[in-house]
Amino acid sequence: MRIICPNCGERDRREFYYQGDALALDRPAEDAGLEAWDDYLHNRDNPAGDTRDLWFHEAGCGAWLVVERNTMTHAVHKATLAEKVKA
Amino acid sequence: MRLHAPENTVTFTFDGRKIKGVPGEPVSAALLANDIKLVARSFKYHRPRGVMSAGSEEQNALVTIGHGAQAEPNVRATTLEVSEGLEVSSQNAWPSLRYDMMAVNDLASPFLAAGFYYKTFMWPRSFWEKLYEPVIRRAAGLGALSGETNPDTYEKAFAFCDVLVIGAGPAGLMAALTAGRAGADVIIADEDTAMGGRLLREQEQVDGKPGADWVAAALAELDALPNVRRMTRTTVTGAYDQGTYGALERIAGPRVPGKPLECFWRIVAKRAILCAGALERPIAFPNNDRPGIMMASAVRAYVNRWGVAPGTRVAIFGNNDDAHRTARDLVAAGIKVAALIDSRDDADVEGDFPIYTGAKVIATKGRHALQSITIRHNGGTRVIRTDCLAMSGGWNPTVHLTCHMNGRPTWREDIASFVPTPESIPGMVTAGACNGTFSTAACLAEGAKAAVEVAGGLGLKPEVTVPAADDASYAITPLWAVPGKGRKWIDFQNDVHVKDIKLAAQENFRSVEHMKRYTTQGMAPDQGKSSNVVALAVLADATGRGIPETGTTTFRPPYVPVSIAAMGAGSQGKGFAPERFTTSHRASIARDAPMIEAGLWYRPSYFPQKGETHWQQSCDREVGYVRNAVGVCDVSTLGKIDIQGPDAAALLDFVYTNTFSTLKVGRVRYGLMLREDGHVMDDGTTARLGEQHFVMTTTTAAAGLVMRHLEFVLQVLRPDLDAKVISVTEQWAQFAVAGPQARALLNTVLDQELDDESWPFMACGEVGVAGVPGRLFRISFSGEHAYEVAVPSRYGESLFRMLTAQAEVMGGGPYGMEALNVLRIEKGFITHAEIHGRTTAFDIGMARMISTKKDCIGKASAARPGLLGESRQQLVGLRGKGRDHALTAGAHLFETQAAETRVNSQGYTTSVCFSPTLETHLALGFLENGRARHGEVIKLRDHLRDITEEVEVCDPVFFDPTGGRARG
Amino acid sequence: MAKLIALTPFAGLLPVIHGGIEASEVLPQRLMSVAPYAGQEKAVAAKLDDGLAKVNRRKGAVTWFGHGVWLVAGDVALDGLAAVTDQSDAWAVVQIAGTGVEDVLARLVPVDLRRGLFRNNHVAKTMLGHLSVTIIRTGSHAFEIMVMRSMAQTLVHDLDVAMRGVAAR
Amino acid sequence: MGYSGFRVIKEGLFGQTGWKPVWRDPEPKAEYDAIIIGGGGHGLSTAFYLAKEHGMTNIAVLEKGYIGGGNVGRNTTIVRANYFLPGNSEFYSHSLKMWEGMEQELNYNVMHSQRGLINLFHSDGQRDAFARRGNAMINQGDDAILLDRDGVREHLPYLDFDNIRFPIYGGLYHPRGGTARHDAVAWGYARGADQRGVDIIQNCEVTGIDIEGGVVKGVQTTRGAIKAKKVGIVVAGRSGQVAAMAGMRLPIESHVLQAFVTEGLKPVIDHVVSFGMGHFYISQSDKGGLVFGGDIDFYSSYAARGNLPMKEHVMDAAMTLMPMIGKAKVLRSWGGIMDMTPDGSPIIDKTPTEGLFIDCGWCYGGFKAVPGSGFSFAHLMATGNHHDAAAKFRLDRFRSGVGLMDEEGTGSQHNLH
Repeated sequence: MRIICPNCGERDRREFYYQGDALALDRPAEDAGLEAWDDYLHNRDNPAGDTRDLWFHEAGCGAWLVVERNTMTHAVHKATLAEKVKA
Repeated sequence: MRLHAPENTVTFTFDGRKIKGVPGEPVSAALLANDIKLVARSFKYHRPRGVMSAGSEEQNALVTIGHGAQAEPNVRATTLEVSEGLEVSSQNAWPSLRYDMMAVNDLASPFLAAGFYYKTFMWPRSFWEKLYEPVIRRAAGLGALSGETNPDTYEKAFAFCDVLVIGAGPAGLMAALTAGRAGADVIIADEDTAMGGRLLREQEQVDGKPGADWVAAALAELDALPNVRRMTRTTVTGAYDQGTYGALERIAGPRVPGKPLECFWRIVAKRAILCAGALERPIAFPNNDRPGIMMASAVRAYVNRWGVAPGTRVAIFGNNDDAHRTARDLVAAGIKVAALIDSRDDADVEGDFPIYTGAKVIATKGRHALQSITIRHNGGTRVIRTDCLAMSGGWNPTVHLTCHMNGRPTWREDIASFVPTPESIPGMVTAGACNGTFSTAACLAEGAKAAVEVAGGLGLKPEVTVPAADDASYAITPLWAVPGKGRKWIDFQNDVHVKDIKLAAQENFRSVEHMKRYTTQGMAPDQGKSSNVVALAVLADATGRGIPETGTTTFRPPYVPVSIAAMGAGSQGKGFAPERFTTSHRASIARDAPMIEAGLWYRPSYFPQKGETHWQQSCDREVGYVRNAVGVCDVSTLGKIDIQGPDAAALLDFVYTNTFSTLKVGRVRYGLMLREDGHVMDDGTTARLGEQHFVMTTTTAAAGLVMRHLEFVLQVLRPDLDAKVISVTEQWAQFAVAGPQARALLNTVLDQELDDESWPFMACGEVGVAGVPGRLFRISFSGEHAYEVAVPSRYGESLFRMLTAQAEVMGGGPYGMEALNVLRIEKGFITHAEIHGRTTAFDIGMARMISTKKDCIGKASAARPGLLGESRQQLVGLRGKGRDHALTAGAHLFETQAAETRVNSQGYTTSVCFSPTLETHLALGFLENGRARHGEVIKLRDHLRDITEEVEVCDPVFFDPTGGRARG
Repeated sequence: MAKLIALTPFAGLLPVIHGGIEASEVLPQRLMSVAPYAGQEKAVAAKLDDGLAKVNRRKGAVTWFGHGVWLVAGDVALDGLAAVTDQSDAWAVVQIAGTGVEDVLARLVPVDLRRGLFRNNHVAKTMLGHLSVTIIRTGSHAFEIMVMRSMAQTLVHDLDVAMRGVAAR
Repeated sequence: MGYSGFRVIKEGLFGQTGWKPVWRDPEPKAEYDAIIIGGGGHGLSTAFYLAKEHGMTNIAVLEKGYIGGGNVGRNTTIVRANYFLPGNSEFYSHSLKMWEGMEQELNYNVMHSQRGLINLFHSDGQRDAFARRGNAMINQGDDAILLDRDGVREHLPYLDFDNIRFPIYGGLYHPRGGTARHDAVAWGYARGADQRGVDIIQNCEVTGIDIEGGVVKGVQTTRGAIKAKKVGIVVAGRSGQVAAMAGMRLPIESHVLQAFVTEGLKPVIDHVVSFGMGHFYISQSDKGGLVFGGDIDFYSSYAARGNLPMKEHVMDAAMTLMPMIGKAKVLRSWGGIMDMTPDGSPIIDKTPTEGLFIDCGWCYGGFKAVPGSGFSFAHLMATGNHHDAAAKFRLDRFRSGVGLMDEEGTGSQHNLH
């Protein structure tokens, strides 16, 4: 699998660390309650198809990326700097 | 028999017998040239078997090469190159290939039908491990591993290209020429020793000249193109995501120490053209597995390419036009054709040899070599004397790689075969025989067309010139299995025959996957390359379905078996992970310190001295240094992270449970870091060097994790925070100087003397160390008056030598990990033995460190009901009953009278030591509601080491509970 | 008072020579990492003689060194504009040069370093075997490889094995 | 039809003509007392125990493909009971005991081979953690022996004791651990369930779950609607999609785990060996293939195939641990889809919908759980009560934090377990 890092260009999967669903971007408030935190930390749409998840170019430039890809075909559509997605 | 005397020969051995062969030809050719028909035994019935093919798909001729640690089992004699002194042995036979005792299985074959073992060997129960299984295991298997350390070198490599052409037959060469002439960056890979594919094995002409001549010209042109790279002996083994391909190269030339035997390539290609050709399939007729029964295309290959006649009276049995070429080529080579048997009534064949159309082979004879066949023709039978039968059941396009990403091939009725489904692999197109296109002319044209398509996608516009070539059509009338008495092999290697597949259907293993798993068809080393289509045709017939409806099993990587040593090249021994060395490593080695792994780092365990015979003695002495004089320890492996920026303090407040924005410049604070799920991630001290400048310390184990976490927070959760983090672990060599004499020792190396007023406990700042700018932190992991002093790494070794030498003058010296561990246990300081990922701040007694005034990572989750309360196991100290009562880590804790069972287990120990300071054994551990139970005597039980001890529950801080020594 | 003796990261490990390829140590120089604060990249660039190199490039004394970070050879004064951290002792730097050097690196590095694509002063943050490295092309057959100081020995080992393998072919 | 050595000989003499289908292929009925969605190991064993233990025979197993085609058909066949956290400890202990009687219970030889499992450790800290585990195993009534380096050498002389990157300090030996013939487990349970009247319906994909007023009424399938009073979801690898049909969002992320087999070799590895530092485990099948695996590929996936970096990592681990393995050749690699939960432990529970139950989240430890899971899930479906052996596998433990079973200690990141 290869991911196009916005900084480094297309790189082998071995350079990246995978974190999980990009919903991690939307951290609930401290007092959001058990349900909200349960949804944030544990429950997942886990789609069989297109998904958005967070990767870290750990053995590369050190950027955190939001990667849009497909869990059935492993097609990788797009990678965006996480800090830009958030901004 | 050789057709011409070879120019030069070398000698190799087969089962000890000296054999002459031509260097570089396959061992199978040399064996056939020497009339050696029996080369192997089959897997299950130990049937005598001979060479069947002339390629990597070989089912029968698997051999072992070499001996001792270099012995390599399961090598295909059909791809193994003859070289001087090569040692080849048969396998899976005892005591010899000719007289194999296990051939008794063949006699018992009526009882050994598919899946028989699921129905028996169940009584008595204990006999499975003791009797049945060992016997089965010994009988099974093919070759043997030596059990010795692999002595050879292998390598891995990466390659990149615009266009990867897989296979260098007519289609592949034409594709590479077309793409290469247009300027594309091309890699063409082929598993054979020479490129050309079937053009080297057939008599067909290209461009009016022999195929081999056209190939030579094409290769010369490719070699002249700087943008084309040719890789021979290289099998593309797998197709992976985004144009990544795995490939195995058998490195050419003699075996030389240090020279890799194989290279595993990771090839990244923008586009790929699969020109993998096709594999001829057998026909399932009775006893079709005798040595001497071969694929017709293999017979032609041995005759045409290597000048070897596989027999003296060759019979041919086929169901398609292609087989007729065999007769033509044999005649041309002067080999007698005993008969041509074409199963089709309407076959149009001519030739100066006996021809039987509408005929079938119904029996064969010859135990160790074929002697005769019996055919049914015009309602009668006829026996034909022959020593080699060339069979052709038609061609299976080599679709395998197109299935590696879950693609399913498409059935083509006209050629009775599966062909690739387009776009099964993104970026890959298929051309030539692997696409179901069989004539040479059409293969050349398709190869060029594929290159045009692929190059067009890359913005190139190739010009196309396709040479003229044979354009013979291919006609086939399927013939899968010939009715008649006797076993009709389908999967030769795993000894699966027609009846096995019918039995599977009878027992409702009707799904093709069930049939495969039940009969083991397609699970042998060839992975069903030759047998799959025949098998599912027989299954389709037995279940009354069509072949497309029956479907196929899944082809998975690798296309050919890949040695673990190639794919794991470089990792034998220490190569598995990087080694990290501190600057004091050599100095520690010089003091004979045993070095132990700490993550990727090496750290000294202890520093032995003369007369010490046990590590405990060294450890006790080193603990004494720190408690009574001064000790020096390299702590550079701890993670150090520089944090700067307007929001540096805000970042720390967010990642630590406690508050750092209130920390004064020049001071250090202990911090606790949680994961977002409320459990402890790591702990350590952070120093404030400036208003917007901190340096964080992590544990050795969590350094990388914390760095990633901080970047996660800054880039993903809080990009609003303007702070920068950078690891300075490598920049600084840092040493703990601990003990009552710590200040005195430091004052011998510091440019300015320390005093208590300017350097109180938890102070930090910049200092000059023997003229070098350094940093000093007054922190303690031992409970003593202590510092950590840091200098740029280039001075690390020098400072370590200086400090330890001075310490020795003061009655101290260096201390290692063992002493460090004792010192911290005596003080109840935790490490990852305690914060093992399941403990909370509450568990370790630090719940109050979670500030109520701000949010932080993990705060919300740490408040979940399950992470708090009496039922949780809490950190406690456990005091043993003295010097002779050792405690163990990993023991469980019980009430003294309780039975030692799961339901009664109330906790466990995490760290233990003998405390020379307190002269007893101590443990840290977790105990249900432990903080409320100080003073209680409980039972420690270690079943594994048979230790039962009564221990007293106490505060984890065993020594100097008020902390006066560190502050003083 | 005794003086501290400085040692280089590859002391005793380099040079290594196989075939026509030589790996040698680039002696440490003053290296400062520079991470501009929010919105300060232009201001930082203006203060550096060579500016801030583009992503994946080296320009003079300035090497792009990852997401939002540059490595500058020599002293810098950027008070308040960027996080500046001394990294002079953090990195071990090898120069590897000679005909076929790309073949050696192709055994270890998952990035296409061929000259047509990866030109002089191009920078790749990537892996070499299991190591995280920074690779800079410094000539038609020459590269600089930077690795964390503690892993200098592993880098030498990996290069040595790859160089031997290529030489033996 | 009973299976026995006698019967095998008799059929051998008479041309194998007497063997009957191992299971029928019935048409689905309009209504069942209970429906099991998923004809994998867990689903088939659930059906078997519903019939055998609870007398529920008017039930169907609905399988979208062929039975045993999921993870029970693609795993590394390891059977063990070496967990240390309450909840897991009693469950896997119970499951292992069921394995020990499985052949007799099913009259089917699943070739359960208790050849012993050795988990290696490579530091004092790891030894302590394994000691805690081993002691927990003995507390539970299972077997564990702590081997030192020489003890490991006696069992596994072919390991690299001298040059390995992470030296071998010792191992935790679990003699009752071992392997089994994975496909046979599915077939054996299918046969047993079928013989008790269970309808096993292949090529029948569930496309919807019918719920009225919070109560399950049946399912929609590619072969029509089928009513049922109780429905159990047992579809590891697809749990999220099927649960979504009932409006649920699960604490599961799907990941691909690769496994590998070599060509047949004469006996060389007699145990199951597990190398934690390299995430590598290996055994040798009775046919002679070395069967081994490593960690998941680490990115969420439903593709049932993996990529090279993890393959290479697994081979790397093999080479540092046992360099004698180098000349063995990998014949086939494959991928299975794992239901990864936030604590690495499974879920056997009721759902908010009455009559709808779920058994999922087995991460990559589901094979050894096949009997225990089916037994416990059948108990839950039949009685409405959790079986003691699986009482802690609750769905709400993540929300409340009560009873988390994080054996790896890596926290709520799904792929780290």
